[in-house]
Amino acid sequence: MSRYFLNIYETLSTLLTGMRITWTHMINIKRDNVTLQYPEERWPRPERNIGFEHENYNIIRSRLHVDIDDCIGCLKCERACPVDCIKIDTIKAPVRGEDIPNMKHTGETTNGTKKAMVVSRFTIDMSECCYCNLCAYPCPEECIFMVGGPNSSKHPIDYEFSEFDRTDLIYQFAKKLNSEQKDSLQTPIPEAKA
Amino acid sequence: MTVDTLINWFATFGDFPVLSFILAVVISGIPLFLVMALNAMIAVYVERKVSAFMMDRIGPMGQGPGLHAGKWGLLQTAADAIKLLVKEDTVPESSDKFLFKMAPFIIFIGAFLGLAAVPFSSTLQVVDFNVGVFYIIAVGSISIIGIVMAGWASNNKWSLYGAMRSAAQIISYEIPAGLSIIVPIMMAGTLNIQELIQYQNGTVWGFLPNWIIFNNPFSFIAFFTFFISAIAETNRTPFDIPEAESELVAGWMTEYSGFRWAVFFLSEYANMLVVSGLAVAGFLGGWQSPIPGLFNTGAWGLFWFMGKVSLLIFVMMWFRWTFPRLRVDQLMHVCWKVLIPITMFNIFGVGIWKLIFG
Amino acid sequence: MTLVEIKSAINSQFPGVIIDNEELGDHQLELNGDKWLDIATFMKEDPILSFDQLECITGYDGGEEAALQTRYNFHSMEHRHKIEIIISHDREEPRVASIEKLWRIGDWFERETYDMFGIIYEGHRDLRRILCPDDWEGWPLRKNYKGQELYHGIVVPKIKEEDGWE
Amino acid sequence: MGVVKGDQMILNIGPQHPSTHGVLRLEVMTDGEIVSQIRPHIGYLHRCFEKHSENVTYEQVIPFTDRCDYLASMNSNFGYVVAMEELMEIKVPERVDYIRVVMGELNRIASHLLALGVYGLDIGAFTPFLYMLRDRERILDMFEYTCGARLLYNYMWVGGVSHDLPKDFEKICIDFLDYFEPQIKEYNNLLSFNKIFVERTADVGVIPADVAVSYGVTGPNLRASGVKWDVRKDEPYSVYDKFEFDVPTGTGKFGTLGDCYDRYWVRMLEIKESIRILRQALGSIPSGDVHQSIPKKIRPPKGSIYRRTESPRGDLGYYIVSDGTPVPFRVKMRSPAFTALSCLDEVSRGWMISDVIAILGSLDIVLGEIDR
Repeated sequence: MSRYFLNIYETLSTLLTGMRITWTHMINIKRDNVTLQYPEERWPRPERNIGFEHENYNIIRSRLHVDIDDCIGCLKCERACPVDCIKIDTIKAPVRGEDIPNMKHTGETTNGTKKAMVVSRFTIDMSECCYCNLCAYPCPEECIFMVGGPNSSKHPIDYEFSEFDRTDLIYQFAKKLNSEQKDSLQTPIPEAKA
Repeated sequence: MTVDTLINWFATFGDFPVLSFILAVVISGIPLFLVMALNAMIAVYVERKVSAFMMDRIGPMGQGPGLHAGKWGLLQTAADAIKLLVKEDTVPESSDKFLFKMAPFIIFIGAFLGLAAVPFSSTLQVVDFNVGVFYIIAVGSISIIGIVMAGWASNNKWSLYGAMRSAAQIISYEIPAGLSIIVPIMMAGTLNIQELIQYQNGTVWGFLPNWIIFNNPFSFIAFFTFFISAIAETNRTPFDIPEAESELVAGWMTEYSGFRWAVFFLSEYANMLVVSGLAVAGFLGGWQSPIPGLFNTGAWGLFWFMGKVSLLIFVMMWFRWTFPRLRVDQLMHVCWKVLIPITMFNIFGVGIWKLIFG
Repeated sequence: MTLVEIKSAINSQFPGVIIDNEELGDHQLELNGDKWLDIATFMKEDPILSFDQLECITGYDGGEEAALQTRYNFHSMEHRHKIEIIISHDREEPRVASIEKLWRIGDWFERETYDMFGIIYEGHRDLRRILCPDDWEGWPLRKNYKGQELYHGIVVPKIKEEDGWE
Repeated sequence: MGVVKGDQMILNIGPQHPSTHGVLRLEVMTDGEIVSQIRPHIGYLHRCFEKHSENVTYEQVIPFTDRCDYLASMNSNFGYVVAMEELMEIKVPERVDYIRVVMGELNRIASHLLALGVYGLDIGAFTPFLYMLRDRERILDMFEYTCGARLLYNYMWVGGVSHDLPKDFEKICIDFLDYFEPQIKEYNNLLSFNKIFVERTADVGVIPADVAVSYGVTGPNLRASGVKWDVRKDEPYSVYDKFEFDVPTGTGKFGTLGDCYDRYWVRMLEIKESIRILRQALGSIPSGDVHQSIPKKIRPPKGSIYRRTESPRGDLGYYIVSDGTPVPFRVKMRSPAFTALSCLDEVSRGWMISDVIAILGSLDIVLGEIDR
């Protein structure tokens, strides 16, 4: 019998404790609120100076971007991609490290590396990308990166890229070459297999 | 402004009893429906905000350019209502179509009829029955038929589970609810709601208003047993097992959409209003002012009544966003082994109390 | 207990079941699969071995030439020792006794290995595919697996497309 | 499923159902509310992890392990890299080990928070879920601050971690722990000690210790049955042997040993232990380069390894077979939720449908890991 009343007492007391907690939260909503009104307010994105000397390693996992002028067509990023969303075609340049003005091809990267290849196609399918960041690490010229964060000087952040069509998420980075321009270069080198 | 007063007023224009009766019913029914719709809209909005605030959220907000949902999301429920009305009304291929379409209206009728006897103020009551309390309790059971119809006609196992659970639950909890409301009836000696409220005039213990809840310890307990049973009858947490969304998807409402579902929703909130109204009338002095003798006239009655009802509805929301849900057998346990003994004891105690203290 | 002790315990009970294989690591033991159910029962119920936990069953396909294998990782909660048992199967008709009744988790692990490698566990009460659909064709994790091209009229995507990227 | 008798009914719970925690289908034989048999159907989320792994290089497997147990990606990574390092016999710098432990424990807290919150949701309490998600969010923020990703990190690499900790990470983390510890009390008052919650979970779905071991149930579910087994303690990997922490086991606090409440409560206690580990680890992270022992090319020697680690759901084992090439020959993941789910049938026979939901929730399954 005492068990019966003890049960009722326990029920009431624990329930009232719970109600007190929700009540305090309700009246202190101004203090406790964690909602952000998304389009108007946004979370601050982490921008930091990471702790080791490779300053340009990126800490943002956002849209991939390629500074195509710096790309030497080494295919390292393509090989590193676990989902094969990067696709690169290269054509051997006639002269290593020389500009080809009619194709807007620059011969040297900003690091001073002489390019041996003309990148005729560099596409990234962001709908397939798994944001693992594995492509950004092996790049010798640091030309493929995820936008924003420490790279915001190179490219503004773009978290909210959305398209109506899936194919619009395939980003083209290489400069457009028409077939004559391609023919004027040498025959395409078959891409290396991973 | 009861139907009776309307009929009497029409009678001054001539003798046409049938027409005047129909007119009186329609004239008083339309505001009642508006009350129902308005109640649902406000209650949904408040429920959203209350739940959000309790969870450290802020709920629907309409900011920025354009009119998303009004300032502070005030238009959210209106937008929802429009959405529900223009939504496709899906009827499952293998359902019993007639019953499926009928069920929402039966539930609606139950809630609507109950609302007719709710005393919003000393004059603002559609029908003032001489057995008003009994009537509300009785009419409240109509919705079970609708629920079982809905669950059966949907031809869906989840719906069937929900309906069966709901029927068992509502029928069981009517007993403690009825036994609890007997306490004020015993004390006032009447089944008429207005007389019941009139009985609660004046003061008790010197300073408290003479509401039945404050009258004696038994009636104090009776209020809580009634309120708990009332929550169970309206299928709200912690007794929301008929529509337990983590178990039964949506219970007996699983197959409903659009307008029919909106009717369910409307009825649910109307039911909350009815049971809270009965609790207020029976225990909390109805439209009587909490300060005896002050602000007790005219529109104040409506204000006090709605204020008390809103308080009870808020407590129901508070429960919902704090508590987990009971299991079916525990629900029955609470009803048959806890509430009914207590209410029985209460009736006995009130009888003794009346005998001793008058 | 070390591997040597476990080995000698099994060997004394079932002489000749242990297959010597130099390539194996220091926690692995290759057994002949003929008496597997008896050995497993012994391993579970012997108070000295007392392998009460079946950690993992891994199917293994060594390639066209090599055999199919089932690898069992056992662990004893009581004695805190572990062992890996390897049993090789015939490639054409891979069959081995089921240990599902001894370790209940063997039920699902064996179903999974059956699903992926087509190894049939004799005596399993409910040997169905578990991860793939019931009417899937082929054994996906075998090295010579060729995926079906159509499944109920749906084109099955290739695992890694050769040059179809466009 | 056998013959359906006259008063029995087969109920399909899922694949689309609010509380199957993913795309799980349960074929439930019921007699009224009473469940007599359950047949789980899994595989709706099968993404061929093991087949994929045989076609990508060793480092490219890591993003896929993220997606297996997506609620504890750090721990998924952790298990894989620990197995790989053991196979390749790499000794990682101590700083890396410490960072991994910090990340793993933070993710354990995050995962348990979600498990507990969703469990409340299964029982019908909505509010604790949002409180716990609110605090989990702060952990995810810390992960974002560290590695840029919030859910799928690809943070731990074979031989190191992808990024060093931010300079002020320790302070942020300690701040979070100081904020978080009092919250546990609030959760307890709001949910754990709530009488309705206790009634719903205590004595329900008891897994006796021998059944748990036989079914290969591990992690908090096994410890709730009273078996003191924790890979962190019993087969220490990384630097777990340097920290002082208890292994909480079930005690039958409100009911029987090994019931749903114990499984819930062990997780709550584990959060506290994780905080303890974190406080010790954060205070003593040695300095160093986190990249120095990352191999240029990952080519493990021929051989195989089975290594298990303690993920929030239990023993996460990786069986890796290498043939000396940069591509794994075979990767098998022994997922803890897979084994936990397999005992659902036996445990929930004779209980009600509501209890099946409670038992399923208490097992804390992640379908991504079960189906792989």
